[in-house]
Amino acid sequence: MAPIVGKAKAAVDISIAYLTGIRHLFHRPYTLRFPQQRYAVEKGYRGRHLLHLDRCTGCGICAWICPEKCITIVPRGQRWYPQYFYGRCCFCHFCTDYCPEFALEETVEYDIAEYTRDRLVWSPERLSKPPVKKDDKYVFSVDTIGGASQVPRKEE
Amino acid sequence: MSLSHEREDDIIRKLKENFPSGIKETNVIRRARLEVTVASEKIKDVAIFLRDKLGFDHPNGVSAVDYNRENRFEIVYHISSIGIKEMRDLVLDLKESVPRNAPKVGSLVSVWSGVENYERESFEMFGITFDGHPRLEKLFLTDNWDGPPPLRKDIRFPTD
Amino acid sequence: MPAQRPAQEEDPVATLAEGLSIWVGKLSDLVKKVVDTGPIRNVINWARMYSLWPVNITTACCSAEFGAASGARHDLERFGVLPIGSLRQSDLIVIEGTITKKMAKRLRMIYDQMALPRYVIAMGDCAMSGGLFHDSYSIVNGAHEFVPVDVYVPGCPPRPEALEQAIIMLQEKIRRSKVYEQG
Amino acid sequence: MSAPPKPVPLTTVESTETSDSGAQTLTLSVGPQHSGSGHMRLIVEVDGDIIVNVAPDPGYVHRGIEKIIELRNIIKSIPVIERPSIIDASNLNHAWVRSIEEIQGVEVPRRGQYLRTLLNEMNRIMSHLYWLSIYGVFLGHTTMFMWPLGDRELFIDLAEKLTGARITYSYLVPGGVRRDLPPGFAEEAVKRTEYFEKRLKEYDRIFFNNPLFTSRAKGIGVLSKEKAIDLGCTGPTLRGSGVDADLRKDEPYAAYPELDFEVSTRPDGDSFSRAMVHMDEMRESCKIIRQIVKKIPAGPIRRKAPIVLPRGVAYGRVESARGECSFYLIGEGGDKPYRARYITGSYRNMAAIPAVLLGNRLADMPTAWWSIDYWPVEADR
Repeated sequence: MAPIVGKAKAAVDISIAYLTGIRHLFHRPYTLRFPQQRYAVEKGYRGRHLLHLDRCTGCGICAWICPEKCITIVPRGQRWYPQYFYGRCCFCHFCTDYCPEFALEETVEYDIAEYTRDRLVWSPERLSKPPVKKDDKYVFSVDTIGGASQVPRKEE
Repeated sequence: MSLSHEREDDIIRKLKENFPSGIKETNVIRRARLEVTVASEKIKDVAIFLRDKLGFDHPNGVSAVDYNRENRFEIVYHISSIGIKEMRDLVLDLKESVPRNAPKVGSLVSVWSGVENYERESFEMFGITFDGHPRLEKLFLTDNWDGPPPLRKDIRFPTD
Repeated sequence: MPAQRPAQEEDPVATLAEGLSIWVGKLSDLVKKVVDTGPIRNVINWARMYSLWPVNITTACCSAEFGAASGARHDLERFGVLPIGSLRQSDLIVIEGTITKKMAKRLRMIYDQMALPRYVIAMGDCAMSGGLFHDSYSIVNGAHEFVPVDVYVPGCPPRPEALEQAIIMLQEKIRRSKVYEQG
Repeated sequence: MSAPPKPVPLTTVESTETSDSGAQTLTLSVGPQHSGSGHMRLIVEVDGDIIVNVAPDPGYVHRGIEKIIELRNIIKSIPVIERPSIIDASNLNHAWVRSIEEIQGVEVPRRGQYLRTLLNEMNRIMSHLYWLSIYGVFLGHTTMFMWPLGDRELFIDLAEKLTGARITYSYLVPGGVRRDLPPGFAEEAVKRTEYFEKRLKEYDRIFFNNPLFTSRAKGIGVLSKEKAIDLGCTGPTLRGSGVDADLRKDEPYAAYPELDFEVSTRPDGDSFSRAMVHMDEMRESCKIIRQIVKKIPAGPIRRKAPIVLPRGVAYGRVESARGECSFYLIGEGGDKPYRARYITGSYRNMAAIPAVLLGNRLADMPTAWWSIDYWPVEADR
């Protein structure tokens, strides 16, 4: 009798597996449709840097603490500013933490892909521009009816 | 956490009793970490004693350290115990020294078969030869690596 | 070494073949011109844009984010990017992280075996400049040293969205370029 | 030394087929580009389709991290330490800061310890889910590829709120952690772990109870208890062979002595046991996360630690997702270590690859190989 019992159990288990899969056909979509829907990256995300030119003294601590040597200090008139090569930055933001003048800041901008390598060098002027505001408002919620899904963030 | 080192002292006492000439130096770094330096020719006997009598059955790793100022390599076997539940937090560093110009020691693969890859890596990165190792070849470096063993202290690679 | 043939003058067959090949060459130039101008190019580029199949080669740790990008949240198949095992069927290499010297040889071999047109996305810092490991003894400082790269994605590792943006950029590049000059 | 691998009846393929050179076996090279995942090459010798010899050929991701650390400041090394296993970054980071603190004699505030533990446990879930999804690829089960990678984002979102990065946190620094808990984190964490536990039941239904998986995994790649200990295996591989060794219990560190959890073991030592150990650990980690957000004490998160490494020796080890990760650190008074030996879980478990594959059929290789949870980047360092 044992083989029959085993076969029956296998049939039941495989049907349960299929039913579980089929049930998910009726779930709300799980996927974030990226260019149209953007994930709401919160403040504090370690994206690209924002440089406050007025606060920076050009001391070079950021270049010293950088694990990748991605920062070079370049002259601009009488003053010196950091210049980032994003082909090398690992976004650890130790430079932000160690900056004594709070001249560096994290921004939420992460999509900075380029066609050529030299476009990845960000001059101090380019770093000092705040990121373009994008319509990122979608978050993942587990309490939606019909399964967890991406929903627009509630405004407080 | 007790501050006394009863277990550690006990292990050291047992080792010293059995190998009065082989044990060169012992040191308790902190609770559950102890170092035992042995003579190169005795290391296999000490290892078998540790495995069979004291329950150190789990090879935790092998490190090689290059003391180029003292002109020697140090090979450290980190040994722990799995079979004895109370001793699982304990790591014993079994050390031996070898002169830098003739780095040749006996392999411990016959004692713990798990040290095979670690010894192979030490051979590759430091150029230490292990006698009796079943497969002393390159492990991580490229097949046509022609440079010196890279982890030696006097080797510097040009950086950009 | 086979013995060299003596030069034959006035061989009618050779003359005919030469003439034919010139004629065929001219015809193919004409075909290329016709294909590159007008709607045919758009159709071909459209087909290439939305079936970018990356070959299943992972060089280092950025593969974790590539995996996340192919997963349920950021479904890369929406862009026609379906990771595939066979390199002969694929059009795209996503270089996912550090390239060691041991891997660089294999990577170039894979690149050479892929059918034209083929595209390369360098993902992560290590694939662009060596990144955190720039002073190591066993890595290649950037993919551009041995394969032509189309898009560079900064990040260590980049967010999946950044990779998706790179794929959109690559599609844009394909859309704009000529049919016979790709890859 | 141990029990021989499970005998496989030779019924379909004649093992006496000889090639032109007269050899009875055939040597195959699997990888580094193959249809599974991972930058790893196995040189497999088969007799018929039975594997008789396996030689792993790692090193495709060897980046010389031990040399790099010797040339860098201990703070600058933190991102480098994390890279070998970015799906399990904080556990590796923990081993590093733990050995530094041991030499420096710095004590971490309790809130800092709890935050470290919180991130470690979230990372353990993420790492196991990534392993599970690649297991789906190896077994051709696309649903099991998609679901774990989707659910992994639940915890990635949480970790991003806490640390500011998706997977490479650089969050643990000597003396404590870099950021405090954001507002609303506790409720969200409880909600998400509860949701995730419901999902784990669905995983059981669709994959782990499914005969499509069990028939391929049960009895495949058996690693006996004695052999696993002798080869120096750790982590889920060791616990899948029936040994309840777990550094979180055996040598409690961070906040683990104050938390209540169980070490999951399975006695059989086959691929199925190792897979189930991963599942059980995810359940336990969910419980631990809920306990942490409930019990976390108030206070400082970071204590000032010097940037230099004094003279001394430490062997700091933690239980990472793939087993024990340890540093043998020798300081000589400067800001760089004299020697930092870095041994990771996958590197320890690499010795088990030949042991689990020998005697199996070539078609069972993906099941047995990936059940070890071997992450090549971590092993090569």
